[in-house]
Parts: sequence; structure tokens; C-alpha cells
Amino acid sequence: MQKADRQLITFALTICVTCSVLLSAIAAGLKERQERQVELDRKMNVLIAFGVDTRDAETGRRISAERVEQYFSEQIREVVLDAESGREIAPEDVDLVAIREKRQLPLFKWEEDGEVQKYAFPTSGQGLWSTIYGFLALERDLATIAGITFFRHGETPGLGGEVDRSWFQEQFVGKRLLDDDGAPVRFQVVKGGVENRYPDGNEHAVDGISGATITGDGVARFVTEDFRRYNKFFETIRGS
Amino acid sequence: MTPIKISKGLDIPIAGKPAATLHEVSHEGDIAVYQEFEGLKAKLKVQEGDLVEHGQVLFIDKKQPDLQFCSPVAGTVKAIEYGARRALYRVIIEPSAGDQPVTFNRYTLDQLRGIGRDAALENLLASGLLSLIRQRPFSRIADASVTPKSIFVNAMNTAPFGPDINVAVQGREQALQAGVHILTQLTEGPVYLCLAPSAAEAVRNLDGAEKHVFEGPHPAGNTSVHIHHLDPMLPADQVWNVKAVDLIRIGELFLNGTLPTTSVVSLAGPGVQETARAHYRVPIGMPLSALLDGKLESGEHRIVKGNALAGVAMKSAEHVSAIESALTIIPESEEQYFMGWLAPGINKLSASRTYLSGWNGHKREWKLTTLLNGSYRSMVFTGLYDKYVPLNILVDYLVRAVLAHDTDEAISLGILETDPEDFALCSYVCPSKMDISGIIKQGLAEIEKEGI
Amino acid sequence: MATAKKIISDPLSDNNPITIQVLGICSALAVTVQMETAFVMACALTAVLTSSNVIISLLRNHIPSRIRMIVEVSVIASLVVIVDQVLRAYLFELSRQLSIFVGLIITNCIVMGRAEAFAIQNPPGKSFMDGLGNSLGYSVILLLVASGREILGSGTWYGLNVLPQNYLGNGLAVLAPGAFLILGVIIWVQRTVTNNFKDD
Amino acid sequence: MKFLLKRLHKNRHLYEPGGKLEALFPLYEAQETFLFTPPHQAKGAPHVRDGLDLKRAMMTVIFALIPPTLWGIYNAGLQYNVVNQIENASTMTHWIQGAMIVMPIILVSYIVGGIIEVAFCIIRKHEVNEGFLVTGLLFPLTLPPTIPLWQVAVGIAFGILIGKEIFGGTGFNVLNPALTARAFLFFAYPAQISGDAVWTVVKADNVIDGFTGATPLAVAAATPAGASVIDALNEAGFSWSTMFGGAIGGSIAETSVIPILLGAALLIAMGIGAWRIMAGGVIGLTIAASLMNLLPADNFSPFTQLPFYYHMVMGSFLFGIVYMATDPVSAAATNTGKWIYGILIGVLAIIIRVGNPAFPEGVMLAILFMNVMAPMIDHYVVQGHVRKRRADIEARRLSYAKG
Repeated sequence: MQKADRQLITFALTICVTCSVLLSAIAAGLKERQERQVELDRKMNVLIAFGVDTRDAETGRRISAERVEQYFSEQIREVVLDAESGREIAPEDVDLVAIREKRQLPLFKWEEDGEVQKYAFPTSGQGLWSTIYGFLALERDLATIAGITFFRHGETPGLGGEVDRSWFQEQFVGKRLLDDDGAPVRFQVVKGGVENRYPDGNEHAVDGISGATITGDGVARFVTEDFRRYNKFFETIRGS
Repeated sequence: MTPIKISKGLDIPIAGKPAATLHEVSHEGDIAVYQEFEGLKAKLKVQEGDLVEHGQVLFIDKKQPDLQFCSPVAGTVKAIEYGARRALYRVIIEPSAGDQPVTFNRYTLDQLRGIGRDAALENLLASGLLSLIRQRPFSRIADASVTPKSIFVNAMNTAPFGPDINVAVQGREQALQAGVHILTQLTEGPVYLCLAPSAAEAVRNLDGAEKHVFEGPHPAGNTSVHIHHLDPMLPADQVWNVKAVDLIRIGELFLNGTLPTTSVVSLAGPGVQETARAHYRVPIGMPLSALLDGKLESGEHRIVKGNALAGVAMKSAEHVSAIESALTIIPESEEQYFMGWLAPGINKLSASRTYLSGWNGHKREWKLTTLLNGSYRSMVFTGLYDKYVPLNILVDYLVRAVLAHDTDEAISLGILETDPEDFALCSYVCPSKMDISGIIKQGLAEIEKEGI
Repeated sequence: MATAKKIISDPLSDNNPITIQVLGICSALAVTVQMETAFVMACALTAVLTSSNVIISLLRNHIPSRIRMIVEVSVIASLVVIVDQVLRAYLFELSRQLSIFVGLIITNCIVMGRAEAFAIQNPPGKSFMDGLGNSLGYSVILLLVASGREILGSGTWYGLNVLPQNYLGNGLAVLAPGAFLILGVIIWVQRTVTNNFKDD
Repeated sequence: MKFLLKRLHKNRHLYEPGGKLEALFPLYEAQETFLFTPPHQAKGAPHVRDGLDLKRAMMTVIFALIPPTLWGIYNAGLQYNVVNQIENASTMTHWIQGAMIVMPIILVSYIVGGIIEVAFCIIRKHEVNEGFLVTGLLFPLTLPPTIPLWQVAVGIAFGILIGKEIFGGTGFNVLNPALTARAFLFFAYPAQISGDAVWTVVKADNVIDGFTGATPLAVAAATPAGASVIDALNEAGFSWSTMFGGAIGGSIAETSVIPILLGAALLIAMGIGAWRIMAGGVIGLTIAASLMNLLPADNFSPFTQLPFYYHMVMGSFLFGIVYMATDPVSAAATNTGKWIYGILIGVLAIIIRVGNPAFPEGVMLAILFMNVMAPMIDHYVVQGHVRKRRADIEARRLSYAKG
């Protein structure tokens, strides 16, 4: 082997080793913090669905991580349900893949003074171009919507993209997912406005976004479907 | 003979068609010989004050030194004038009685059937009449060192206006026949004679040429159209062409052995008094003023050497051309019409149907002027031009290739088969008032300079 | 030092990496919807570009020329991964909005281009200046495009309302073609003003 | 009129080079050539010229736009009066009401567009081109009558700046400026223009029961799976004949077929509009829609099953293919190219309409896309022509040589 070649290989090796060691160290050092951030983001969205003001009114900044953790330790309890039986699953059986496939259903309970006041669960589904992700919170009656948030989507800005706007999300508050007989309804996002279609009002519908019929239909569909998934469990609670 | 029918094109219904009558005009005063060939570099052979004989050399072509341009009259060289860049403009000769005219080889009609190429060229070069024969591509004076693939004789005229061969041939039938025989000596290929449906017996029955009749609107009479239909050219081909009216003079040269002194000129156009619109046999080089005196309408006119579509504007102090036998007189105008874009267009001629005249206006005659009828605008690709060029050429793209100096593209689009005059109708109808012929001319010049 | 000044000022207009050399367009389109993301992206690129220039300049006499490019890529890639990791740990939400575009700095022609064109044959001091100058040239355009897009698209600038509340956002400015248009207009204006545009 | 001409000429020297208002010459030129034909003479051959100039050609397009414009005005008023339940509304009140809605839109387009056009003419020192007169009218006619005026201004400004001036002005633009303007509004302010909203001007406090106001295309695109689009259209009040007649909500000039056909007839008769493009568009639409009909109804959106003669009268297809696609600057120029260009517009319009639910109106995008493709189509047509031409000449020479 010639000297030049040896030098070349030595240099290449040095660079490789240096880079990999450096990167591994940084990745390992930051891993915990990054995971905390992901978790924090998820929790933040749950809080939004529960109607917690996550931004400081004056500064407009997000509330601190400690505050979020405080909410979760004091007032929020997370459980995972089995979609088929509708029962809670022991923490050791929780499976992330099953959650993604909606075979296991995470549920957040908002407790005040030891009593559950609100429930929240993730809801997601196809819009026009993309999957829309959000959380839906229900009042104690397990039928009235307490809040909804859509935090990730890839819809057209100005059209379907309006789902992340407050005007759209706020209309959900107070609407009901059960009819008078206690059966789950087909929730509607009404094109052209609820007022026009139902002059007497409709508590199972919200106004659509003009120009985004398919996004609206998608939202209505996956909210209805996800509610039905959880409803098995809700019925047991209502029954008790 | 089944006529070849041309459907694309347009006969512009301009007033002033020359009558089929021939008047003799004589002239005593000065005569002028012009250097009127583009790209020719003249070398003078006389000085001011020299005495010249009828048929004596005045100047030669530096590129083709055998080609001599001769005096149509005996006299004294009164003045030699130069134009831009010290190029020869014209030689003015004051006629006087000469001693002995310069003579050329003389043949009988029968001899001419077989004198051979060299003998034919000898006379044509020595007399300068080879300059009446043009060579494609580039429409330059025929190059004697080239044997053309074929020769086209144009015995028709569809442009407004030119001399009628039926009139010009009267009394000169033999000379025309002699001209055809001479041409057959110059090429190994065919000599095509292209006729109008109205061609007289004398023209129709010419011997030695392959005859074809072309029928249809202008430019059915253009040589490019004839070449395209009879014997299309590839880029390497060379073809000669000559007008039948000019061929008469070539025939006269060989039959008489002296340089012809007269040519037939058509005087036409809306600017000419109706009674004066006719054919004239005039001494070559006579002043225009003498010819036109008393024949024009009142007002300002543009004197055009050639036809209204492809001719060149002349000054009134100039003389009858030795190579162009049409004179067209068009009134000048700067008239402005109120709200022209709104007018129904009964009084304004247009080939487009946006004017009422576009629907039926071509049935009557119009006293057209030099008015541009619009302003210059940028080019818009419409395919409109293609309706007026019966040559299987995409004119818009040819024009664009030339403007972009893309000579290869221009050649593959067929520019070498054409002559600027073929695009005169495009310029005529162009709503942006583009000078299509000028662009093509510039493109041809560029290709000629670069070489194919 | 005149040359140092020129090294920094040249890439700002006369030789701007985006508007003149038309490099790094991909990220200029993707992250300029808001000032905030554009600013973070500009900082990330500045960090990567200056440090990659300095590191490669330091190594320039040792790098065997046969593996020159691969070493440059390794250095740049490592730096980019570090920046990406840090962003994820400390600016989670922004890093999610920037998504893969931070990672794509690796393939950003500006970084590789400066390493090849400048750092490999100049001392660290100058290379630092060059990296800084080009980062600034990139950042200026990025922030201009982002300003245009955020103001037109949402009526805000860096999250602050600059237009009346009832301003109707221009949806085109938010879409990627909007970035193309604004970038195109910037190039048009710059070339018209500096008369830098040459036919052929 | 001689008097007027004299007055014009008296001031001419002010605007000519060296005059006080030299910079404003384009303005002077514009007014003089608006009032009088220009006095220029043909400089060289040909020494006589045809009566047609570009101004006249452009004005012909404007004449051809008059029927749809008049219909648009009438219809805007009619829709307003019906929806707002104006009592005893007569034809005359429809006209007046419509003019009050539509004329401001057209005026804003002309004024804003005109200012930009003239500004560029002054900067670039060339004459005001008449093409802008067509753009300035075409653009507002493609807008819904409910469009806010400021959007009209922003749109036309964008269309003229980005659609035309950035490329160097009239004749150099790749895209049709009017369509560029509309596309800009479409993407910038989709809520106002996507065809899903109420497109009839409604008084704020007067919304009648059951009035949804979606355009036929929006209704068709939103038809649920398994249902028939024709039924859905009929239910929403859009039978084939109402859509043909056009007394429905929609963009100002696009709703009725009859005035557009009138305009098309005028354009073709006068030889200004390219009939090959129009015919190509109709053929392309027919083919594409009929092929869509062959798709299994169960697996695809019900929109695929709509017959072509419905597509033909819906939305802005006819208006687009007659007035927009035929713009000579941005369309294909060769005859074969025009056929291909037209057919592809028809095909693409259907594909976008049916296949892309976010853009129920595919015509605008189809034309813009084909604007970009037109030079390429022409390029291949020209290359084909060159090859064929040479082969043709060689074949003829060969046959001639054989005798």
C-alpha cells in the first residue's frame, strides 16, 4: 500500500469517527429533551381541546412546560381503551401501533375535585389533501362538545386550511353528538351555512368553509366515526 | 394543358390596370444607365467626357468580370454620379451620332437551336443581358460558371401591375422564340414556360419549352410558385429564371447582333390618368419626367419601379430602368379618418372581414393610396400570412427564425425557395404593418454572406 | 481591509446566491410563509455555512483531493444534523414547521458551493467572512420573501399585526407559487435597478 | 371633425421630442389614434396596405364581447331582484340594477389597468397598445358579480404586471393576462371566487329560505357517491335548458350560451377568432367527457358520469374557449398546433373539473397550462412540417426523374 493511500484512508477514517462520535454524543445528550418536547406538544393540544388558554393573554407566549405538567399531574388523567371491548387497558399492554390503527383508544379525563368534568380524545381523518389531526373534548354528559382543536393538516390555505382557525373550531362548542334518543348522530359540516339549511337551527351541525366542501365533509365524517369508537366506553359510564 | 390551380393568395382590386395597347415613345435628350443590381460591385470602364459607341462597355462586374454593362446609345459621357459609399449610381450619356455600333455574334433562328452553351453565354456576358436572367436562391444575376438545374420563363404577371406579354410580344414573336432557344442551350434540364390562362397563341405555341398554365390569384404569377409546383428546389440546387418580356430583348440581341435600345414598359396605377394607362415602347434610360409628362392625375404621387407590392420608389428625376419594365403610380396620402376602428368599412378596402369591404369589396376597383392604415406594432403569431403564400411555408416561423438570426432553421423552413416579393402580400395584409418582405430579404442576405 | 469588506458585501447584491446565482431556491420557497420560520432557517444556514467554511478551510491542507467532496459533504452533513437536533430539543414547534428543510441544508448548493469555491483554497479568517457574507445574502432574500409573504398572506409581520384586522389574507402568497412570484419580482427589481441583466 | 383634428395637431408639438410634455407622448398618441386613424404612410414596399390594423382587430374582439356583457349585466340584475325578492321588478329594473352591479367592476378594471399600462408605456417609451382594451374587459367578465372592487383592482394590476409587463409588454407575454389576473384572484382569495359561495349579490338582511347559491359546477362536484349528478343539478334548479339559457348565478358573462355563441359567430365570421381552437376545444371536451362516462360509476365520483352536453353549458367553458383560448399572443400559432391546443384544453378542462374536487372550474387552469405548452406544440408541429416538406420535395423530384 502506498503512503498516499494510507494517508487517505487514515484521514477518511478520522473524519468518519470524529463525526459519528460527535453526532452520537449530541443525539444522546438531547434525546431526553426532544422526547419531552414531543410529549409536551401533545399535552398542549389536549389542553387546548379542554379549553385551557395556553397562551399568555399579555405576552402571547405559550405557557411554560411546568404549567402543562402541573395540569396533567393535578387535573388530567390519561387512560387507554380497547376499541373492541370498550374497557380500559392496563398500562403495560398499551401498544403505539395499535393506537395508530385505532384499535386502542387514548382518552383524557379532566378532573376537578376528584370528579371527572370533561373527556378528550384524539380524532383524525382524511380531509381533501391530507390527514387532519385534532383533539375533541366532551362535556360531562359525554355528548356535548366542550372544545375541538385541529393542529396538523395539509389543506389549502384560505380554503380547507381554515379548519385550524378559531372561528371554525369555536362553533363546535355546545354542539351535540347524540340525538334526543341517545343514539350517535351523523354530525354535519354544512356547506352554505347551518342557518340556510336549517332555519330553526341544528345542534348537530356547524357551518362549513366556503370552497372547502370536501374538507368539511371529511371533518364531519371522522369526528362522527371517532366518537362512535369511544361511545362503547361512554355508554358504560353513562349507564353507571 | 390542364392549368395548375393556385388557391392561396389575393388579387388586390387596385384601380389602374394598363390597357392592352402599345404606344411608341421616342426621345432625343440624355439617357442614363443605372447600376441597379444589389450586391454588384461595378468597375467603370469610361470617364466623363469619353465618347461611347452604342453597345460599348460602360462598367463591369468585379465579381464576374466577363459580364459587361453596355451603353444603349452612342454619345458622350456627360456625368458619372456616385451614391452611398462611393458606389456607382448612374452614368448619364448625351446622345450623338456614333461611328460604328459594337456588334455581337448574330444567328438565325434555326442556328439558335444548337449554338451550344458557350456561344450563348458569350453574347449574354458581352452585352450584359445575362443580368436579365436571375439565379435562385438569392435572386442574383445568373452566374455563368453554374449550369442551372432548370430555367423558368415567367410569361405571366399577377401583381398590380406589370406589362402584358401578349402586348409586348406583338411584332416580336421571332425574338421571343429565339430567346427560348437560347435558354435551352444554357441548361441540361428543362426550360419551363409558365403561362397565364389568357396567354396569346404566339406565347402558347412557343417551341422548345415545357409549358404550364397557372391559374389563380396573385402570387400565382410569381416564379417561386412555379418552381415550387414544377421542380421544387433543395438547398443545394440552383435554378435560373427570366421574365418573358425580357427574353424578347435577349432574342433580339442574338437575331440582330446589336444591343436592343428599347423596352416595353407598362404605365399603370391609380395615379395615372385613365387614358394613359397602357404599354409604351420606350428608349431604355429615358427620363421619367419626359415619359410621365401629362399622363398623371393631379396631386402628389409615388413613382414605383415595378409593381405596387414589391417595387421600389423612385425619384421623378430618375430614368426608365434597364431591367424593370413596370411603372406604377400611387397617390400619396396622409388622410386621417375619424374613429376608424369603429367605421363599418364601406369606404376602406380590407381583405379581412372585419370591414364590410372584406365581404364583397374585392369585386370593384379601389383607388388605393400609400396610406399605411395603422401603426407599427409588435408581431403577433396568427398564421394569417400562410393564407397568402402558396408555397408550403410557415411564414410566421420563417420570419421568427430570420429575426433570431437562426439561418439553419430558416433554410430548413424553406427560405431558399423564396424571393422577398413572395411575401409582399403578407406585408400588405399584416395588421402590425410589419415589413415581411424586408425581413426575408435580410435573412437571404445573411445566408448568402455566411454561405449555405 | 477592503477585500474582507468586499467578501462580505459582494454576495449581498452583485453576486447574491439566490437572486443572481439562483441557488438554494427550494428552502427559500418552503420556509418563507412566516418571518419566524424564515428567520430560524436563516440562522440555521448561517451557522452551518460559516462553520462548514471554517472547518473545511482548517482542513484544506490535509484533505486528500481525491476524497475532497465526500469530506466536505460529511462535514456539512454533521453540522446540519447537529443544528437539526438542537432545534428539535429547544425550538420544537419551529423545527416541526421547518420539517425536512433543515435537513435539506445538506443539499443546499450554497453551502457545498462555498466550500468548493472558496473555503478549500482560502484561510479560515477569509472563509469565515465568505460564509458570513453568503449567509447574509441568503438571509436577506429569505427575510424579504418572508416579509412579503407574511404581510400579504396574513397581514402580520413576525406575528405582529401590521395591517388592519379586517385585512383579507392573500392565499396565493401563502402557497409555494407565491414565493416564486415574490422572488421573481425581487429579481426583476434588483436586475432592473443594478442593470445587471445581460442578454446571453 | 376637421376642427377636432386641427386642435389635436395644434398641441402635438408639446408631446414630440423636445416638447414640454415629451414623456407623455404615449398618452397623446393614444388619444389621437383613438379619435383618428394614424396618418402614417407605407415607407417601402408594398406601397399600398390593407385597411386592417391591430386596433381594429382588437376592437372586433370587444364588439364580440358585447352580447355576453349585456347578458351579464341583465342577469346580474335579474338574480339580484329574484334573490332579494324585489317586488314588481321589471326588465328595466333588472337592467338598471345589473348595471349598478357590473359597471363598477368593469370601470375599476379599465381604470387600474389603464394607469399601469400607460405608466409602462411612458417608462418604456412606446405607444399604448390596444390589447389592454381587451384584457381590461375580458377580466371583469370572468368574475362573479359579488367580487369586491378592491379585488378587481388587485387582480387586474397583477395580470398586467406579472402576466404581461414583466415579459416586456404586448406580444411577448406567455400567458393570457386576463386569465393570469383571474387565476391570481382564484388562488389569492379563493373564498370569493371558487364557485362554492353565494354568487348573487344579496342584501345583508334579506336571505331567503333554502337559498344556497352554489354554481352548477360546485353542485356537480359535491354530488355524493351513488347519486346522479343530473338529479343533483335538477334539484338545485339547474336543468340543461336553464344552464343553456343562463338565467342563473355565475361569473358575469359566462352563464348564458346564446350570447357567447353570437360572439363566437362574429369572431369567426370576421376572421379574428381562431375557429380551429374553438372547434378543438369542443371536440376535446366531448371526447374527454364521453370517455369519463365509460368509467365504472361505482368506483369513481358521480361527476364522471355527466354527459358532455352538460359539461358544455356548465361554468366558463364556452366563454373561455371562445374568448380566452383564442388570444393569438398566448395560443398556438400553427394550424395543426391550434387543433392540438384546442383539443387539449377541452380534455384538460374535463380532467381538472372531474378529477380535482378543489378546482371545480378547470377551464381557466386548462387554458393557462396550455398557454405554457403552446410554444412546445408549435415547435413540434414546425419540426414535423420541416421533415415532411423535405421528404415531399425529394419524393416529387424522384418521381419527376423517373418520368
